Amino acid sequence: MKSGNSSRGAANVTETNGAEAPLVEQQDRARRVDPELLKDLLEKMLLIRRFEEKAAELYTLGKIGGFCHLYIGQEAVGVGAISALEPQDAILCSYRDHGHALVRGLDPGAIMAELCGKQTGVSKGKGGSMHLFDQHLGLLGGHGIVGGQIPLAAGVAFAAKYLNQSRVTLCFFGEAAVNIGSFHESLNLAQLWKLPVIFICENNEFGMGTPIEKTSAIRNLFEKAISYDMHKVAVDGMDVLAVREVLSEAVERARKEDLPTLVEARTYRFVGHSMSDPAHGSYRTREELAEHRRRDPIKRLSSTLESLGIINQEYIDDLDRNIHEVVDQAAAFADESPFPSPEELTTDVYLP
Amino acid sequence: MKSGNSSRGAANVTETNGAEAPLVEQQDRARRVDPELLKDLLEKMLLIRRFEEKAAELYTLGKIGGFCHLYIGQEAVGVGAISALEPQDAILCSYRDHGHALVRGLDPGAIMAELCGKQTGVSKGKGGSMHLFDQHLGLLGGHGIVGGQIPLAAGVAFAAKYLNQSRVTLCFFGEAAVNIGSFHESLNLAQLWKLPVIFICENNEFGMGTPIEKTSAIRNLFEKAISYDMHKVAVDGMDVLAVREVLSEAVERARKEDLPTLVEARTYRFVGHSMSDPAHGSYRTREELAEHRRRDPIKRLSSTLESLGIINQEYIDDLDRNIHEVVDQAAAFADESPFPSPEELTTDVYLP
Amino acid sequence: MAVIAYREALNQAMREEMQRDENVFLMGEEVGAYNGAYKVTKGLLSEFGAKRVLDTPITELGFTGLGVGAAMAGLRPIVEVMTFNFSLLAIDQIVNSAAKMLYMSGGQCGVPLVVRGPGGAGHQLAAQHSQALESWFCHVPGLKVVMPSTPADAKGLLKSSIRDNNPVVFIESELLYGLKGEVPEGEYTIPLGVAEVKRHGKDVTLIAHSKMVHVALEAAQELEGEGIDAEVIDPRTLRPLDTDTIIQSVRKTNRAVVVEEGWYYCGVGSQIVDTIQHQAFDYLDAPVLRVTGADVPMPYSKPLEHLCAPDKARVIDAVHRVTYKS
Amino acid sequence: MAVIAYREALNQAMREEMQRDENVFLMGEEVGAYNGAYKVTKGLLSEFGAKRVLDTPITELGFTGLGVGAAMAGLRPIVEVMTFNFSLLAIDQIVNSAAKMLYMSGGQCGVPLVVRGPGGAGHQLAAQHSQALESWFCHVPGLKVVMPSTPADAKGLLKSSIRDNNPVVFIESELLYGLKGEVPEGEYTIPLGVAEVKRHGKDVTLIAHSKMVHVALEAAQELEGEGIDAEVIDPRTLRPLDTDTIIQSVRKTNRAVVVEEGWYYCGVGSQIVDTIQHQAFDYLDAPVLRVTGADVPMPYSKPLEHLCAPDKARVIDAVHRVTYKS
Ligand SMILES: Cc1ncc(C[n+]2csc(CCOP(=O)(O)OP(=O)(O)O)c2C)c(N)n1
Ligand SMILES: Cc1ncc(C[n+]2csc(CCOP(=O)(O)OP(=O)(O)O)c2C)c(N)n1
Ligand SMILES: [Mg+2]
Ligand SMILES: [Mg+2]
Repeated sequence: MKSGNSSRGAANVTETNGAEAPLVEQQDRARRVDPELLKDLLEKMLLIRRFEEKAAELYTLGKIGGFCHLYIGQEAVGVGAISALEPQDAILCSYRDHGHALVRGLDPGAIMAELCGKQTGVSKGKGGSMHLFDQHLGLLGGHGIVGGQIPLAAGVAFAAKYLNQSRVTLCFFGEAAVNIGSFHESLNLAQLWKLPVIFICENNEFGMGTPIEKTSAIRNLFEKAISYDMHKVAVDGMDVLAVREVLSEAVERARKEDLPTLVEARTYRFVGHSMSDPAHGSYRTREELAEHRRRDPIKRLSSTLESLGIINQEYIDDLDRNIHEVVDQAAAFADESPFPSPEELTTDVYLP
Repeated sequence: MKSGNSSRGAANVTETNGAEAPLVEQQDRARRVDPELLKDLLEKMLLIRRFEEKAAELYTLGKIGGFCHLYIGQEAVGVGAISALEPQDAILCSYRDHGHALVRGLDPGAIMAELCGKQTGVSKGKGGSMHLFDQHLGLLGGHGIVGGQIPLAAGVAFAAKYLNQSRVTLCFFGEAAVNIGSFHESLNLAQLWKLPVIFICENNEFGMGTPIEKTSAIRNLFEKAISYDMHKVAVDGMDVLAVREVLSEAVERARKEDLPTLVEARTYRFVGHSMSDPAHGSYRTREELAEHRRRDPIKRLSSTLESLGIINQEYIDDLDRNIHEVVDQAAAFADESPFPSPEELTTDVYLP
Repeated sequence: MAVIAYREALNQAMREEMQRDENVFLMGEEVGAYNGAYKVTKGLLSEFGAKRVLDTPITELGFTGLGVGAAMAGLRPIVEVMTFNFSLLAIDQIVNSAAKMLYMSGGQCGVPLVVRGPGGAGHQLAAQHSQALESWFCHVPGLKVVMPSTPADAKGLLKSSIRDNNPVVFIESELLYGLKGEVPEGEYTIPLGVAEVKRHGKDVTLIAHSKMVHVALEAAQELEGEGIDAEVIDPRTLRPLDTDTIIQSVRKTNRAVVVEEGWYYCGVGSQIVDTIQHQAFDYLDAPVLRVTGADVPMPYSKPLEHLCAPDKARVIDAVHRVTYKS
Repeated sequence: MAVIAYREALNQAMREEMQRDENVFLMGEEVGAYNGAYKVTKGLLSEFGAKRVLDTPITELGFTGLGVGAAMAGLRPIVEVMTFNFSLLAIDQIVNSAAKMLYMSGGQCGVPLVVRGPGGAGHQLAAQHSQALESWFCHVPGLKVVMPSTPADAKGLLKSSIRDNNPVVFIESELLYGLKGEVPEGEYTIPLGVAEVKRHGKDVTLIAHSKMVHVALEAAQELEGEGIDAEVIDPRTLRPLDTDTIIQSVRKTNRAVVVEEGWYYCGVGSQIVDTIQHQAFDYLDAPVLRVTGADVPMPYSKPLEHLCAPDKARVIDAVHRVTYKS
């Protein structure tokens, strides 16, 4: 699949059902990238993986409540995409937002504290897992209503253009969200008004237990951009470098030409829809899951980097140890932090 | 333009911006149609024209109130499309619904009485101009919320398929409605569930005062079907025979294969959006309007029929006289009818 | 009588009505293959097949509108919204199509539709997933609004709702799905619009619906220990509201407290208070008090969330105030 | 003071605020080239250009959500809904995004947005175009709700709404657009949350908003002839509600009638009644009565439509009843 390449009008990428891109392709890409950056991407993906594993543990212990949607398996999308941004850029995503927050640089301790409903959380424990937020870092929310963040992202991009800010907005959502009205209304507005926004559909093949075949009449979701004459591209969402390349191009187009792009990233979640359902079961088999696990984006990048001699097993072990420590500290911080005081109940309803 | 021809996936009709199809094309079509039917189509279009003129008059006299959207200029779409139906079929449309009701055979007097808010109206005066209804004839409403009728039509088609009724549903809406979410959600459902419904976009180039270029990022609206892998076709909406041909094919596909179609009929309204705005002015010039009036679907068909020797001027004069009489009688009936009694206020809120 | 869960009672109601009437069908997100996000529709796909149990794309406006259209054309759809929070996306079709079609058509076309699913808060679902919006639906003529508090009511009322010829908004509760209770065996329906006195008493009337019925009953039990004998009324159907039962009770007890999970301003309780002060003015020995959800978007954090919903203590406190015992 | 129409007052408010603050912009259907469906935005496109006055496609959910996003990112959008009937399509974004963003973000991100347009009935616009849904918006914490009844209030309140840092639902009235009245010249704002006594009186308190203020004033004038001296209060802002002004008045008059155009069940009046009976219970000599729109979808037919909205006669009748003069 040609990834760093998008078009308007007709489709121009070969279809992929997300099958393993040969390792050699990622090697080619890696050769074009600064090794320090490659290591950084690996570190970020691993941070997400370990953080999510810890979150699952705390959920099971009852320290995290509500709905909790893990990002395990999809790390390459968030990491690849957000790595293409500048600090002033903005990000909006769905409830499946821990990964995006981590890549963007929110403190793991403050995120974990938010998941635990603590005062030290990014939003004082008021938002929780589905609504991570950091105005300063431009993470303008995890959002809980499917498709709800899509018009918001168009609006953030509108403001950036209006204010002449050279700020690009990324909007992440799942493949099941492309059916909902707000997706269509927003894409039309974004193209009509030439807004610097990139719509990233994380196609993990399922909306809860429902496979994409049952919810969309077409499989190449990026082709929905044809209705809006919008630039569009599909990319292997298990290859962080492919995602980064595609996004870099889209970001440049947004920044320089104020033009939106629809990106479809083919990925897969290795866990249940949320903590309340199993990784496999009624809607997909253990075998299907195992098959997809072979595309693990973290393993793929570490193999690539090893094969290029950029890192070795010892490096990986060290990295993992350090990350485990970061995550443990985040959990300890969350655990030790106080809950918000009762007075917090009624603050933040209105601004003066 | 090839009209009797639709496709899935890529576009297959040549683009038309609605310019006059040469008369000779309509002559070719007319030769394939029973002369009695041709005369019937002419009569129906003329009935709509004269009825609407009368409605405008009664509106100006204050006998009709509220919003009143005339169909003048677009007659060929409703007449051509509905003439392709069987009696058991269903129709839903927007607030611009007088024409559809007349073609479907609702009594002109009962329609006019409805517009005047009288007890003898099709809905006892409770619905008015925007909500004409005849359960028996399968006119399941004019609807006032842009796009609101589109999911309803999918539902009517769903019921028909569920009940094995061999009933096709036509859903009419304006071109400005293709931007709204319900359009997209409904098309997806209709294609996924293979529903016998035909979506007819009456592209009259304006949504109130806003031209289509300002509201849709693409001009070939029928291409929005690509997102749903749905059959699609554009047709000259000023040629009643072209519309009928296209619809006949779509109706057959719906009836035999339970497959939906998106039809874009390129037309134009010769009057204001509703009775409260002028035919031309801020958003279009007198000249533009005059240019489009040259495509008048009624004049076109009568010229065709004259040139083929099926009718002559005398026939037309007679017809017009008769229709004027029908319309005058409708107005008189409406005028003489009583208003609903105060008790009607609280009936029809709930069924027992 | 069998003891079954609220979830199972709802499931039985749908199953029986689908067996009884071929034109009843069910659609919604995850209702089929997944057996329902909260397993309320378990087994229905395998019993009735894909023609009658349909998994929808995430398009609340579209599939609810499709349901309204199907109801206009002879079917009796049950539309499940995964939670009522998402009904906001469909509310135009519920209000502008379903509720008004009969009237706009001059009586020609009814809409026998049930829109059902859980409303109110769950456990720490935060602001966008924890709304109790029943008062919105109650506001709209043309709709009926039903909110059962027990398994028996859930079954009897859902069966009646499915048979009703009008659009019914049927709001369940996630936190009640596991609640067990006795449900009469065999054919069993409860008419819409009829309240039930869940506990008889003479000193004060507590009016509560859905989850709050249980809070009111708990409070009543504790109040008994203090010698205050509370009557607990569950309207069950919020629209049409059985005002007679409420007014009769207040005329006897002379005091009332209305409890609801939702927000204060224009909540269902405000209407009940209005009705009471209007129809029982001369019988009231104290203002009618309300105990409602906190007037804030729902916080995620557990201790904050716990401060939101009415609890036994707040109900008891209100009773003390109307009985001048505080 | 200049005498100008309500429509013009709104236009001035937007113009002045757009001149004052570059980050204020306006969008909606037909607001630009067409000068507004009701000409409220006349001349704004030509004065401020297409960057700041945007004609939108018919996509209420999309462009309202876009407005919320723009407000999150530093702008002060004014979103015009052609009428509030169409806000049902956008209500998810108003409630789930605009009203909750500040809270969900722990105070990080406010939404200084105004959603404005006409609400209530026009002339014979029938069921889908004649809804008065203010009570829905009032129900939601995080929103402010403003409904001016005069040109002066329209101007002063809209300017304050645009400057407010919170999402404001600003509901105008098609039938008031042509109403003329005195409006102070120059800089002129009215704080949100402050009611105005539109007529002072001592015998009964009439509470009414928007169009109904004028009906209440007419009734008051006629009642004067009978020797009944009515006080008329216009809350102007429905949320937050200025309860003090209302309660003070009722404590003086001991009688109240609440008038609103919208439906009865859970209408704004139900909340006002609740507040009065709660805070002025011992002062009330009669139940508070309500005069509301008929509890039906709006009929098209003119004589039926006329039966729906509260009129002078019905208000006077209610006053007679609370003063025991009927
Ligand atoms: C409007 C709306 N409807 C339903 C839901 C319940 N829901 C939450 S996530 C989800 C599935 C979404 O799938 P997808 O968009 O593919 O994202 P993924 O979870 O796979 O990341 C559903 C149905 C919701 N949150 N919002
Ligand atoms: C959801 C909604 N938004 C706005 C309106 C107001 N409105 C009525 S008709 C119309 C223009 C529709 O144009 P189009 O769909 O092209 O149909 P046409 O009137 O040209 O037949 C608008 C904006 C409405 N009725 N519903
Ligand atoms: Mg998915
Ligand atoms: Mg149009």
